[in-house]
Amino acid sequence: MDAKEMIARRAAQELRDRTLVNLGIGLPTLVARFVPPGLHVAFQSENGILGFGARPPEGMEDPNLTDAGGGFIGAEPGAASFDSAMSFALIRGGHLDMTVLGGLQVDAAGRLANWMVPGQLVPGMGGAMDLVTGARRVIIAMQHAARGESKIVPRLSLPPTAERRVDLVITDLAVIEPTPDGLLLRECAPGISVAEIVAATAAPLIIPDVVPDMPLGGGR
Amino acid sequence: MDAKEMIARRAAQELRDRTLVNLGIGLPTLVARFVPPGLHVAFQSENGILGFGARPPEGMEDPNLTDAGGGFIGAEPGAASFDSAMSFALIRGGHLDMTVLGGLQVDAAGRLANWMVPGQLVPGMGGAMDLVTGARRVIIAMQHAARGESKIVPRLSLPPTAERRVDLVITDLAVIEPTPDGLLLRECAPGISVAEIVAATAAPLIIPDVVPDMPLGGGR
Amino acid sequence: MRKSISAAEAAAMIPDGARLMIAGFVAVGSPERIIDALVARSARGLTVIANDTARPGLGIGKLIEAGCVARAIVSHIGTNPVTQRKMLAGEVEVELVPQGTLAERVRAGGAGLGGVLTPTGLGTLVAEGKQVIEVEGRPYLLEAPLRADFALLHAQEADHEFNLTYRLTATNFNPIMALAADCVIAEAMETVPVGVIPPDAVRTPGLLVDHLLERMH
Amino acid sequence: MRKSISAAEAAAMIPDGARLMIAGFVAVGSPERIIDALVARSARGLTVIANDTARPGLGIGKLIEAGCVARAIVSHIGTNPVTQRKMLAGEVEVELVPQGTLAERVRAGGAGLGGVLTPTGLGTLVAEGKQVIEVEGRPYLLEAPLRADFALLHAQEADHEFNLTYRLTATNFNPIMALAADCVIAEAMETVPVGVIPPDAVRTPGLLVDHLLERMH
Repeated sequence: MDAKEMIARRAAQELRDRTLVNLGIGLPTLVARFVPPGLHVAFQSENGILGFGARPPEGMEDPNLTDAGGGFIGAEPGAASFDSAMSFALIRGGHLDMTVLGGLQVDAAGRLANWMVPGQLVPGMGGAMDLVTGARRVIIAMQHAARGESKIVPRLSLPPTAERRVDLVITDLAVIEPTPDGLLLRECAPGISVAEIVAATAAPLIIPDVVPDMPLGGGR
Repeated sequence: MDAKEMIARRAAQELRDRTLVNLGIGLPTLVARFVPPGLHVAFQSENGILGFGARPPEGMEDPNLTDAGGGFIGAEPGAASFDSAMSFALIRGGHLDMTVLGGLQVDAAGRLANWMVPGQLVPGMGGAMDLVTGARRVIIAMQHAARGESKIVPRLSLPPTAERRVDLVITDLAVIEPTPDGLLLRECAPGISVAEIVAATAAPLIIPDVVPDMPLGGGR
Repeated sequence: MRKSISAAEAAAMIPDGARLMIAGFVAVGSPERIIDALVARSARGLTVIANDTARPGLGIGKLIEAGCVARAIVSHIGTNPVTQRKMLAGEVEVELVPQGTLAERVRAGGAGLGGVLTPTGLGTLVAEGKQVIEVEGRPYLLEAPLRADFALLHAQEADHEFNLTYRLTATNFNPIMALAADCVIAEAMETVPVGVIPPDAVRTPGLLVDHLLERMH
Repeated sequence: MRKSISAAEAAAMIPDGARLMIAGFVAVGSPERIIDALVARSARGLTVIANDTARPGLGIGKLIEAGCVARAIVSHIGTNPVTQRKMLAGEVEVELVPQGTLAERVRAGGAGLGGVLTPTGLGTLVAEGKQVIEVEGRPYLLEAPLRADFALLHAQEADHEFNLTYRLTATNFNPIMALAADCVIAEAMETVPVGVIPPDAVRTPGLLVDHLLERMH
């Protein structure tokens, strides 16, 4: 299992039955592959559909049915489509139970940066600012480090995406819960020690007495 | 021809081809009966339809297709229905070419009062405040006097419907255009003299040299 | 597939004193079965947010007559003389809101917006006590968002995942109220299998609807 | 029945320097024929208000590559490296707006509202220089409405009175942009007789649409 799959599998454990969930572009999109059996989760794509399904077989795609990255998707029975104003009314209005987003940095206050690196990379925020502001739970799914540097930092050096404290950070090394008191280490990735996580993390961590291993669900 | 029909006929002369028009409850509703031949006018009803048509024959009504007063209507080919937010986006957003509304008072500044008589009659403004604020042209169709008192007054004694100066006032005696300089007498009802109009009007009128008779269009 | 409830069960969920949004326009598009059940259980002290109070014997008019309503936030009461009488007698408190402002306040409540900036109502009684905000040199009235404990909706079709469609002028406030309440209860003319309503025809996604009334027999 | 126009006629109406809203989401639901005609006539100095700048060779990406665009007001440019390069080179000015805020600003522009009060963007670069308004004790960012000279739309069906429908995720910004421009030009996949589209399926009433492109042959 590679790091991305592990992160996606762990994030999928946060899904709950009969909830409305938005998955960001990139790694978070993988989460849809690992929905625990028996759960009915409706995935929203901010370009205007709720209840979308897997990419149809070659030749059966509809050019009018894509995800927020422009990739082809299908529609589950009972899907609903709508315009961008309604899509963000759902997001901003608190109707979204959860969003899983990628991150560039999360800091000790639980703030997220994920939309620009000044002077270098300016993709734009797309729907991320609304998602972080409006979703009931915000889960960040990302690598623990980039180019050898911890992405979990004492204080954001990149522009924040929102004021709000995110709810959970899932990386290839750990699961960390931002709390009012700081970053709480909740779980270790399989085979990773608490000491290794602390060493790889630039921000201070609160370490409980017991830190269990990440649950990753059953296999496909 | 009774006074109401005359007012409605005269108001219908203000209709223009390919325009979107809202008719208020009561007298203004009659205007739809006198659309000049050859004109294509789309009537909007603020409860959520554009392009509505005459009341269907007995037994062919649809309980889901009514005007803003709850009366049965039909739908012309090409009609469109929508929710209340969209309906008032059309009205407030300046997409309505014209509205014809009833009035309790119009004053020398061209301001309208038509939604309440404090302590006596408080029907509420319904859509009137939005219509007067947002429609490109606001035409008031009303009796010149009520219980012997002029409804065209120097200054509103009733609560105003909006700040905006209305564009035209059509009564059973006259057509009056509120201008930045005051109320301009534009037309006399058939058989009514300028002197009679001045006598029946509490507000000062600007009287041009020539005041023609109201055009009332052809027959039905 | 989700389980539907009876009108009486719906009415039992709604406590006295609750704040309700009720869709409909002079009762067209109003949930008559839920309303009847509220009258039957003698609900008291309700606040009703709606376009109007319909007519005596019809829609919200039934709640007014039965004494269920303490307060109405509506755009007009012109079609219901009972409401006018009860208002003048001090039995029902009425807050009048311009219809377009009402629609936007409900929409803002459902969309997570902090309020509405509208030119409607400037220079009128509606502006009293409210903030005027200038944007690009023009004044607008700041109107607060509206939310409710319950939204009571009337749909044309519902599927068993509670996706809803509406019909013609029975649409009115239904789609926007569906987002603006903590608990959304709908009744529908027809119940159809999941997948029968095409995605583009769904006006209210089923995940917004908490309860659907059983189909009529 | 109204007369439709060619894509070249549409492009000729749009002067250099015009401010355009262009619907679409990574080019899905974008009016490719009008865009091609703008590229063909070498339009210059356009301001484009859109969700994104699509990809090179696709939708608004074609306008960027051809040097038609001076300024883009969009929610992201992550799918188009050409836009990123031109932005860093100072050839295209880019104003980034959160997607939900962009949708509401367009909607406000079309609905006659004075602006948008949103929590999105508070405490970020987006809030710089903007007013924060408190409503019921909570802060919101005041975002101004957006309007344009032209809105360019892509519909699924149009009838000969220019009523429009949209399909699935090709809907996106089309219905809201239809209200927010002085001149609305649409292209459609199919043109159908008046009356074929049921009133409840019409998403943009034809009276909002100034011009429709001739059907493709």
